[in-house]
Amino acid sequence: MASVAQIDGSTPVVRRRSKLAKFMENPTIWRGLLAIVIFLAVWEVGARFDEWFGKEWTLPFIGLIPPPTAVFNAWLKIIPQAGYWDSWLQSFQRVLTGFGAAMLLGIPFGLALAVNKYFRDVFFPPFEVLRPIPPLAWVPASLIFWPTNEMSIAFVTFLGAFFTIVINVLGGARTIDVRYLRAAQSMGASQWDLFSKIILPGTLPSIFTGAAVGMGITWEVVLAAEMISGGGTQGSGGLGFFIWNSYMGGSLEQVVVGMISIGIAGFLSSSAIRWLGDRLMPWRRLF
Amino acid sequence: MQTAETTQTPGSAGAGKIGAEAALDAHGVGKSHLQLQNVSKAFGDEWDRQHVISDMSLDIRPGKMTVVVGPSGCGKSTLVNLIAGYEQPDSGVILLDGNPVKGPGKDRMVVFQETALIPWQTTYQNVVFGPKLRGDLKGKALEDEAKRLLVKVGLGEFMHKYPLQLSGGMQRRAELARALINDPRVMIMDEPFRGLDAMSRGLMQEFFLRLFEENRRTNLFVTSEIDEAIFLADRLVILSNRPASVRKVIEIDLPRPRHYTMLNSPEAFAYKRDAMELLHEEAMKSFRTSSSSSTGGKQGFTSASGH
Amino acid sequence: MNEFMSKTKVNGTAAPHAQINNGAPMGGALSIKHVSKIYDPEGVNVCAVDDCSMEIAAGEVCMIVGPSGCGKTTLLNAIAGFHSITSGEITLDGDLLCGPGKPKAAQGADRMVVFQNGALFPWKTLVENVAYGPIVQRRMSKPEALEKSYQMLAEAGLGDFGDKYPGEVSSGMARRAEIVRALINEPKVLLLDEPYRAMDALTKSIMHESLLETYDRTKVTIFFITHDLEEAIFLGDKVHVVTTRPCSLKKTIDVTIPRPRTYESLSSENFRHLMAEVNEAVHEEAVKAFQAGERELA
Amino acid sequence: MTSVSSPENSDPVKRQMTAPTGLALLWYRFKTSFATPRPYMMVGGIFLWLFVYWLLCEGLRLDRFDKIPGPLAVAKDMFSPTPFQGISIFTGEYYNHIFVSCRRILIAFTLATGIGVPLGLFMGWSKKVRDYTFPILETLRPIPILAWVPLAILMFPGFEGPVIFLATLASLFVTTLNTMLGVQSIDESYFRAAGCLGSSNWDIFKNVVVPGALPYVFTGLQISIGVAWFSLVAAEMVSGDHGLGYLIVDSYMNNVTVPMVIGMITLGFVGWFTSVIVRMVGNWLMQWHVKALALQGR
Repeated sequence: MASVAQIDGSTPVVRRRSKLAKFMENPTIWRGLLAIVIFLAVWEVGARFDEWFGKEWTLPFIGLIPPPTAVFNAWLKIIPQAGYWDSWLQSFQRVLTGFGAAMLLGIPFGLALAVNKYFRDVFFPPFEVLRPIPPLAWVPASLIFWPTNEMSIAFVTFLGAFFTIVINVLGGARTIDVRYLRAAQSMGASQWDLFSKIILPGTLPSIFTGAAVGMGITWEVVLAAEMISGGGTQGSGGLGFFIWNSYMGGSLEQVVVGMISIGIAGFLSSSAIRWLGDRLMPWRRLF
Repeated sequence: MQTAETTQTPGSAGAGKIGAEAALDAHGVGKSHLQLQNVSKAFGDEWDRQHVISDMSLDIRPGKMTVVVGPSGCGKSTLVNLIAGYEQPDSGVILLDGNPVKGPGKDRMVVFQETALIPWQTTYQNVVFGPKLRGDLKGKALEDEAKRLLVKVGLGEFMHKYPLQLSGGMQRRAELARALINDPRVMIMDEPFRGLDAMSRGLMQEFFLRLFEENRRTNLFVTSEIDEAIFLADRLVILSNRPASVRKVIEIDLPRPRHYTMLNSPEAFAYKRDAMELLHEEAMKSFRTSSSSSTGGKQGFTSASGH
Repeated sequence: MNEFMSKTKVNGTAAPHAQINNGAPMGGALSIKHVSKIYDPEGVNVCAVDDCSMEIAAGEVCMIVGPSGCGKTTLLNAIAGFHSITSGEITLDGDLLCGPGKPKAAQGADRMVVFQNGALFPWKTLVENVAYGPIVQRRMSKPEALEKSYQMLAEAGLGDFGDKYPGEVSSGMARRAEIVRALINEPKVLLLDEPYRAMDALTKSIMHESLLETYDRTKVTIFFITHDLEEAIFLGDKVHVVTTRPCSLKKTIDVTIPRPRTYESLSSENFRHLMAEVNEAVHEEAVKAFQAGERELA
Repeated sequence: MTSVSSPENSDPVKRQMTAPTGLALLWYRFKTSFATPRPYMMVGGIFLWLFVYWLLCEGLRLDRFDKIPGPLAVAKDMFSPTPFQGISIFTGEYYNHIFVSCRRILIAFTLATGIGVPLGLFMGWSKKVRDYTFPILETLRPIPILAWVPLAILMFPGFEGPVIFLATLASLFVTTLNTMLGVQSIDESYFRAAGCLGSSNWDIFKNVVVPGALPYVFTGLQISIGVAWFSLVAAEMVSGDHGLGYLIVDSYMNNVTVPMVIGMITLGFVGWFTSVIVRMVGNWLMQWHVKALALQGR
C-alpha cells in the first residue's frame, strides 16, 4: 500500500506507526474482547447463582447449564483421553467422505446442467423437486436402505452438501460474463477450450462459496446423524455421539466441551476451504 | 493520410513477424476491407419486434480509422456483434475482403466496452491466450512477441499482475495488446474507453492514435463521444436512431499525426458542429416516435437518451 | 416558479422575482481559505488538499476541474460537512462553516449535495424523495410538501414521473429529480460532485441545458466538480483548475461567455479559445496524475 | 416477469408497440414455450425420474431397494381414505403433524425475525453496537444447531420449548447477519444525502437504514426459513412429540415405511411453500426493488 503521494516539504511530517501499535489502538479489538469477557462472566455468575445463594435462587435457563470454569476443567481432564480424539477423527472422516463425494459428483453435475440445455431441461426439475426436503428427513430412509450405519451417515452427509454445491456451481457457471466467452471465441477457442479455460475457472469462486456453505451443512448433518443413529455400531461414534453420550451419562460439562469442540472443528474445516480457495484463486485475493 | 493505403508502413515489423498467413494477404498487413451490405437485425417477440439495425450499408476501408457514432442505445453494440460474428444478421451480408463473415474469428478482434480481460489470468497470460490456443506462435517467439507488445503499451512491469490490479487505463491498454498479438485484419473497438474519466480518456486516445498511426491497421471504432470520434477518425459515420442505419459519412480531413490541441482548431469545431446537429436531430426524432405521453418535448427526449 | 421563489423562508430577503434580481442574489458567498486536509489511513499520512484557497461570489457558478482522485471531492466533503479539515477555514456568507477549533462543518440544508452516482432514495418515489427534506425539517406538512414537490417536478419537466421509483426512470431524469430535491430546500449553495459523469455526450448536453435553465431561474451559487472541460466552460462563470494530489489551486479562468447560454455558445470562437486555455492547464496535470498512478501501482 | 409489460409507458424506448398484458401475455408465453421442446423435456425428466424410482423399488425389486416403498405404494396409501399404514391425506393425524410443525416454525420464525432484524439493523448502523455484539455471535455461530439439543432440553422443559428454541436459534444467526450486511451495503451517499436534507438520527433510521437493508433482510429471511425447517426436523427427530420430523422418525421406529416417505414429501412441499410466501411478502414490500430489477431485464 504505497499510497504516499508526493508530499513536499510544505506538508506536515509523515508519521508511521507499527502494525502492532495500530492493531492495539483499534477500539474494535478491545470492545470485542470486552464483550466476550462480559459474556463469559454473565454465564459464570448466572450458572453459579444457585451455588452461592441456595437452590431457590436457580435462575431460569442460564442457571441450568454448567458454568464456563467447570467446562474448562472438564475439558482439561478429557484432553489426554484417546477416546475424545477418536471422536474428532471419526467425525472428520465422515465429514470428509460425504463432502468429498458431494464435490466429486456435484461439480460435474452442476457444470453439465449449466453447459447443456437439454441436460438441464431433463435433470433440473427432479433435482428441484428433491431439493426442498431437509437432508435430515432422509436419515431414516437411508438407515433402512444402506447395509451399515456408516454408509447411511455418509449418504445423508453427501445429500446435505450435494444440493448446495450443485446450485452454486450452476449459478456461478451461468453468470460468467459473456464477453469472456466471446473474446475467447474470437481468438479461435474450441468448445473444449471455452469449457476448460473460461467456464471452469470462472465457476471456481462459486464452487468455493458452495463448498463453504456445504461444509457447514455437512457438519450439521454428521452431528445429527451421529446423534440419531446412536453413534454407529463399532466403537465410539464421533463428536455427535460424544455429546449425546455425555448427555445420557449426565455429564453436562462434557456436553458443552463437545459443543465447543465441534464448533472448533467446523471453524477449522471452513477455514481450510477458505485457505484453499485463496490458493487456487490468486486473482481473488488481491482486492 | 495520403500514403496509408498503398505503402507498407515500416512500423509494422512485429506484425510482419507474426504470420506468413497475413503476409500472403493481398491487402497487406492488417489492412482488410470490410463491407456491410443491407444488413438488418431485429430482436424480440413478434408483437414487440425491436428493429435494431435496418438496411445498413457501410464501407470500412482498408487502412482507415472508421469511427461510428450514435446516440446510446441506438444499436451500436449489435453492429459490433454482427461484424465480430457473435450474432448473425437477419438479412444482408457482411463481407471481409469479399468473403462473407460466418462466425467469430481471429481476423476480427474486438476490444470490448469496460474491459473483458479474463480476470483469472495475469496480463501476460491474457495476451498469450489466443496464440497459445491456436498454436500458431510458440515458445520463445511467443514470449518475445508478447513482451514486446506489453512493453509497447507501457505494461512491461505489470505483465504478471492480474487485471484487477491494474488501473482502468492500463486494463484498456492490456486489452489492446491482447488484440494486437493476434494480428487481426480488422480491429473492432466497442466504446473501449467508456467508463474512464475524461482525462485518462484523453490520454488513452492519444496513445491509441499513436498505435494506429504506426501501422494503420483497418479500424472500426464505435463510440458515443463526438470529441473522441473527431479526434480519431478518418471517416466519421453517424448512425440514425433506432433502427440504426447510416445517416451520414463525414470525411475528417485533419492531418496526422494528430495532437490533442487539434481538437480546438476551427476545423475540428466545424466538424463537431455538423456532427452534433445531426445527432441532435436523430435524438429528437427518437423522442417523437417513442413518447406516448403528452408531456413536454424535452423531457421525453431526455428519457429516451438517458438510459 | 414564482411560487417557488417567493416562499418566505429564504434568508429573510427573498424577493418575489428572484430570477430577475441578479444584483442581489440570495446569499451563498463561499470563501475557502488555506484549507488543507491530511488523511491518516494505515498509519501513513496522505495529503489530499494542500493550502487551497478560492473565493466564490454569491450566485456564481464555480467549476472545479482536475484529474480524478486529486482531492476535489475532499474539498466538497469539507464544505458539505461530511469530512473534517486539518487546517484553514471555510466560510459561507461570512459565517464560519469550519476552521480553527471547529474541524468539521455541521451538515445543513443551506448546502445541498448532488452526488456522483446519484443518491435519490431508490425506495421512495420521485415525489417522496423531493418532499423528504421539507418534511423531516418540519418546514411543511406532508400534504403541503407533496403538493409543492409535484409542482416543482412539473416545472422541471418531470410531472408525469412523480410516482415512479428512481429505478424506473432514466438516469438523466433521476439526476434532474435529484436537483429538484436539493432546490426545494432553498439552499444557498448547490454542491455537485461530477453529477453527469456516467452519461453519454448527448444526455449530458441536455442535462446542461436543464441545469442552466434552473440556474437562470434561481441564481443559486453552484460549486460544481468535474473533469469534463467542455462542461466546465459551458456551465461556469469561473473555472478553477486544481493540481493533482495534493489538490491546490493552479489557475482560475474567467468564462466571459454571456448568459443565458445556449447550445450555440458551444461553437463560438470565444468558447474555443477558452477551451484551449483550460485544456493546456489541465493536460499537464492529467499527465502528472497518470504518471503518479502508474508509479503507485508498480 | 409479467409486471414488466403492464404499465404502458414504463419505458418509452423499448415499448414502441402496445404489448399484450396480463392473461393475453401469459397465453402468449404459454404458446411460444410449448412450441419448443423445453416443457416436454421437463415433464419427461420428472417422469423419467419417477419411472427409475418405480423400476428400482417396485419393478425389479432389487435387493435393498425393495425395502423402500415405491411411488405406487406411496401414492396408493397417500390418497386412500383407509391407508394401510395409518397416514393419508384423509386422516386427521396427517394434518395434525403438519399443523404442529407449521405452528412451531411460525413461532420460531417470528421470534427470530423479531429479534434478529432489529438487532441486525442496529449492528449494521452503529459501529459500537457491532463491536460489542458481533464477536459473541461469531463465537457461537460455528456450533452446529444440533449440538445445542441437550442444552435445549435442559433449559426448556416439555416438548415444544427445545424444538422452538433450536429452530429460533438457527434462523436468528442467519437473519441477524444478513440484516447487518444489508445495512452495511447501503451506499454512504444515501446517509449523506439524508444528512444534507436535515434528517434527525431517527429519520435516517426510518428512511434510510430500514428500507435500504430490506433486500438483504429478505434474502436472509428466505435462507433463514430454510434453516429453520432444517433444524426443526432435526429437533423433532431427536426430541419431539408430533410434527413432520417426528412422523418420519416414528414411522421408522415402528417399521412402517410409507408414512415415512409421505412425511418427506410433505416436508419438501411445505418447506418450499413457506419460502415462496416469504419471497412474496418481500416483493410486496419492496415494489421499488422489484420494478427496478424488472426494468434491468432480470
